[in-house]
Amino acid sequence: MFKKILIANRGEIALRIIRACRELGIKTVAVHSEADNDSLHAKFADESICIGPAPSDESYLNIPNIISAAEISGADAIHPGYGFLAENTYFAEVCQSCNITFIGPSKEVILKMGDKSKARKAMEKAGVPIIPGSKGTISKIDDALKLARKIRYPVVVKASAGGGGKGMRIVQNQEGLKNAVMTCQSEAKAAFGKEEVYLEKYIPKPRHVEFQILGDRKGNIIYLPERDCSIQRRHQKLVEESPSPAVNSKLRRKMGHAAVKAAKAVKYTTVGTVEFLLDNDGDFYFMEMNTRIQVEHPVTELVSGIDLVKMQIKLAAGEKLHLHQDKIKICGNAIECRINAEDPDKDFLPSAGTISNYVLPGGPGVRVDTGIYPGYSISPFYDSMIAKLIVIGNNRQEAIARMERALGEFVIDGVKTTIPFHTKVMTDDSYRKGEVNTGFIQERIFKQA
Amino acid sequence: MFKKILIANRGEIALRIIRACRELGIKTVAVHSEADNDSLHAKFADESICIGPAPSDESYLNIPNIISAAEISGADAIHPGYGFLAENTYFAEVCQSCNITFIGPSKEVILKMGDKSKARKAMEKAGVPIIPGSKGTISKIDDALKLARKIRYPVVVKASAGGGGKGMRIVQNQEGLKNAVMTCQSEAKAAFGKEEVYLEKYIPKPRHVEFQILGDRKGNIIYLPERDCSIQRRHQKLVEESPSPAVNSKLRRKMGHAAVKAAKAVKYTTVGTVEFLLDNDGDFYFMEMNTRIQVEHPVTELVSGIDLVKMQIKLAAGEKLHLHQDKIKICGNAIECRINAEDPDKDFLPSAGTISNYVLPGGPGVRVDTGIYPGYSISPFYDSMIAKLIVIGNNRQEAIARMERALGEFVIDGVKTTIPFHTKVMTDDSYRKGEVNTGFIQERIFKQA
Amino acid sequence: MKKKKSKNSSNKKAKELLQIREFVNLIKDADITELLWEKDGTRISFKRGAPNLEEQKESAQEEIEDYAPLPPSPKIEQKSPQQKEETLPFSEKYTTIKSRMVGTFYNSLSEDQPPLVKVKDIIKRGQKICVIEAMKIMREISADKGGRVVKILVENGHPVEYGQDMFLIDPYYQKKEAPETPKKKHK
Amino acid sequence: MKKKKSKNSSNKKAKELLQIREFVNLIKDADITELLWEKDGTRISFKRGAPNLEEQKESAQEEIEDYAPLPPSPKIEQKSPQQKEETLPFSEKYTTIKSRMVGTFYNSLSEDQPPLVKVKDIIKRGQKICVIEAMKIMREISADKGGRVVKILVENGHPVEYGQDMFLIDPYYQKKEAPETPKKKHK
Repeated sequence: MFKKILIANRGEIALRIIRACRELGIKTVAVHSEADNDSLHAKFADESICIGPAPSDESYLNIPNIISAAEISGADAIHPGYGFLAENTYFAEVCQSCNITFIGPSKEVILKMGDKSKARKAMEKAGVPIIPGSKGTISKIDDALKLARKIRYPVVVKASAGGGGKGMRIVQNQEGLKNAVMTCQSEAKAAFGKEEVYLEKYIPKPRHVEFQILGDRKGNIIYLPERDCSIQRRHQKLVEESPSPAVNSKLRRKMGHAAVKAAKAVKYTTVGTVEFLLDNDGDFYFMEMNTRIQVEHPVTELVSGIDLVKMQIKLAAGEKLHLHQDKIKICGNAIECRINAEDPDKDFLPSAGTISNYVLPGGPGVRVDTGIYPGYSISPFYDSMIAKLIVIGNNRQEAIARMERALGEFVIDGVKTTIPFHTKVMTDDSYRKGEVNTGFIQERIFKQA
Repeated sequence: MFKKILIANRGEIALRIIRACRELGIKTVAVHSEADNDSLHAKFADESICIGPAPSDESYLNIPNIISAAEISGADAIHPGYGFLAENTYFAEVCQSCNITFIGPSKEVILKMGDKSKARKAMEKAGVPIIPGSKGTISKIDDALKLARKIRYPVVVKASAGGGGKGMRIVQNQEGLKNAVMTCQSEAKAAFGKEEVYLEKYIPKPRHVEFQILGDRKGNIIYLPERDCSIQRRHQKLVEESPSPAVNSKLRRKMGHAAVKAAKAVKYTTVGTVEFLLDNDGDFYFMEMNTRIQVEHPVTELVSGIDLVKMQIKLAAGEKLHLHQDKIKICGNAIECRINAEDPDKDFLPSAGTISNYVLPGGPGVRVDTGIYPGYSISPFYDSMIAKLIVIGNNRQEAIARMERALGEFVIDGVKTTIPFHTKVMTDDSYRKGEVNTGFIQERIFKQA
Repeated sequence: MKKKKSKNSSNKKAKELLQIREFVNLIKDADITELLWEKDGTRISFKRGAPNLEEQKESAQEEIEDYAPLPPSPKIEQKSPQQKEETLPFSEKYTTIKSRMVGTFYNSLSEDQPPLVKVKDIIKRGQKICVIEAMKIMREISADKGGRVVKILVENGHPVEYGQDMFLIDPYYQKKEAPETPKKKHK
Repeated sequence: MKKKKSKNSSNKKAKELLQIREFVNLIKDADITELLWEKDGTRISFKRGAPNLEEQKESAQEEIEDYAPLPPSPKIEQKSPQQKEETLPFSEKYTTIKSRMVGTFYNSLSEDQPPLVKVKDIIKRGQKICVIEAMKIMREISADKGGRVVKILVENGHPVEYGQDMFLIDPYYQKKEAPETPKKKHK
């Protein structure tokens, strides 16, 4: 086992890793920017080293200073958390060359999964369902028509150079296809300078359902109960829950096996997440694989009783996975709300400031992961997520009631937060019925406002 | 179900009840003294009513004002919490006469269980093991010798008028008994003016093991996994855990059935606790029954997944107990540390003051129940317990490691607290081995100091 | 189990019963204000929270006729966590008569009778000023201080909590005009 | 998943590699101080945290010879949560040369050579003052300001973090005595 772990991150996830290390009896080294002198992660670690000024690219992304910090403190492993260097293959490589264990999968896996088209090909080869579509760009309209007939309408025509909804056309039937391809091509040409387009099956109102997987170096891989992360705003997850209201035990087994297949295909080790789109018919498609611990990992911890960060560290240290798939249970329903220092009434404008009044929710079934405290100054340099509020109940109804009351207890004065926004979500009828998809925020919450 | 519950208490337990009510959709009325104007329970309840000045007997024990508060706010039930009026039969009676439901068992049960000798007789009749001893006082030495032979040595001779260790003689064998009875009688005469003594089997180094029971009005009664509360200082519990390291599943069933028998004998309803002394041979004896929710209820909540306060409210409202004994599971190990505003280095002298720096522990498996917040002034008028820190782990070792790290994260500046004391307990070898009894604090912790 | 507290509460039981009986008996004398003075004098005095009249008597004596209307005391309403911390903007010249009970406030002895006290009335210490109903019993409440009534702060039939301000009083008025007051001159 | 950040980090990858190569190349010129000045001038200047010399030059010019010994900087030791908040009690007359890197501090170019700088030495801006080892590479560090060395705040062979004070400098001394300094007169 590692003797000392350097945590190349900040905020709640740095604290989360310190907590896991403490419980495992491993010493910790925090690194921090000058702006984070008074951060809890710097205060609570056994050692802490300043690695640069406030901007991330000169501190939390400063590989030479982070590696030097590991060397002068004698750390034998580095935990990257999420974001920052967590999926940086170069960083993983530097760690390896300095004989420091990078807590995550091998750099080859990070590289393969970081490239969307490579990952898609690997999954297709492994037999994991991917969104049906053209192998490359569409040049002839006849090919497009043939493919669309095969994968069935609705389909979507997308500009290869596009993104974020730009240069996209949804086509409901054969009649519209030719026109859509041509419009999309000319739009793409105008907007991006390239007229290449490709074709994909359109998934209307999908859910985002993901599976946490755990793997050891012997090739043992298991999946844990899924997380439903459909509540998103501009592709940013805001609320996550486990299990998903849309997944029954049969579908869970089917999707879980696909996730394990995906992980096995790339010889995955430590912890990772396979993300799927789930449509209304119960069909699901591989989206991407995240090769790190995720923000929303606590909902899985609460329903499975497994400490994922401790597990990640043990697996990175080469321990054998001693959990068996058939022993994994789901105990209750868990929900996480990401509390961001943002003003929900002003288009989620980030809100920096100093925390004045501060009361944390508590009592049964409530967990808070946060790096803030009264008097703490929220820096404009970093991500706006300042706390995660996670609850568990015996059933989904109890979990929602608990989240609602915990949100009501949560007092953070000094900055605007998304707490009132989450209260709206929790009291929404569709949410309570579990009828959500990735369009929920736009359709249900903003329409009311 | 109740529409509005008045909470006749303060501090963390008042908040705990507000939380349960919120989740059940029941309105809450807090009552508070003038000293508790800024208390969280007064702030977080739907309504709050000042019922008197700081001293408890003029506010939290002021029955007319509490009943009036219930009347003017239209509350249909009163939750007494623990302490204060929780086991006051007169208060239960006044509630009944005002058509307000007292959330607890009937006043007859409170009365019977509140009288130690009545309770002992009722238990003996029901076949619940009690500590063997003389039925009344010992007058003839021959009777004492005969009884001692029957219940086996060691025995203890106690002055009827004594208490707290005064007027007590432990006798190891027949030879010492006569002398002990005589000395004890003359000591009792001198100290208390009455020479009556009685004889009881002496239980050396017992554990305090108690069972939470739940009962409905139809006579359905079940027990939940036991709590081990052996870590005490001057009969004040300090650390509690569930399950007990000294109880295996066979003993659990045996003791649990005895607890249910005890509860059935008095037609117990709502929640209650049967306390036993457990000796080294696995024999156990009824001590007393507590007819209320207890400070240490969260350890049971964590291992059983049952929200005891919500259950208590539902049962008091007449709902049927829908839990079955064979469905009750133990998930992991839970520990609670009572954080008191006391100076452990100065014989646990209460320490009042204003909270300055304040950081709550968080992360996986950690629960905090507290009524304090930064800037909160701890009043010298009330109990010194300011927070309960409760953790759960997959096993006892993980729970202890988690408690140790959570204690390390807990920052409460402005008053002295028992946090350092609890860290000593958690790192003690005997504690880690689970080898504790009611003499633990005296033998292990104070000897080291 | 919280042994410290349960011992306290069991010790208190007998005391409690006595206190209540004592209380009920004394209510019949209808001078609750005085009762509380006698009983709790050393620990919770009426001076607490109200300006010290003895000290202020020497200071300025101007009459302030207009008084900004107070919001109706909404203490028993749904409220935000911080609301409690606000204090009413009382003039330092005025003082209040507070409730020493929890119950329902009535301004007269019964529905068909006129109010015991109206704004601008001069009241004397010990004079009946309102009725508070608690546990189905109507208790006549006497003034614990004299002066001119500037404002009645509780509406008829509304609840009052312990320590709630019921009457806003100008205590200096009494000094100047008490001899001319038409009400209850006989002591 | 934190999409915002993961996008950032993938965009940063190429930039990162470039930066490091650039960095390593520049190290060979042995003037890291100057490099950092050039590169980050607008956002993180050396002025931050140190007294503004331009403004203070006009003020009093007394020489303060004795300086209370500073505690050895124990930043990379076990510490209590609050310890970080303390600041060292520097005299306003003095300034410091801080580390812009994380690594191990050496006072000489190699073990068998004399220290580059001793207490009471007069140093000039740009002069080599120490070596910091990071990622197995020894980097010669130049002074970013001149003056007389009052104290060396890091022990030979000990670690330094970013922003850590390495040398306590009296900047006024330079002005008066720099012409007489026997060291490195040639620019």
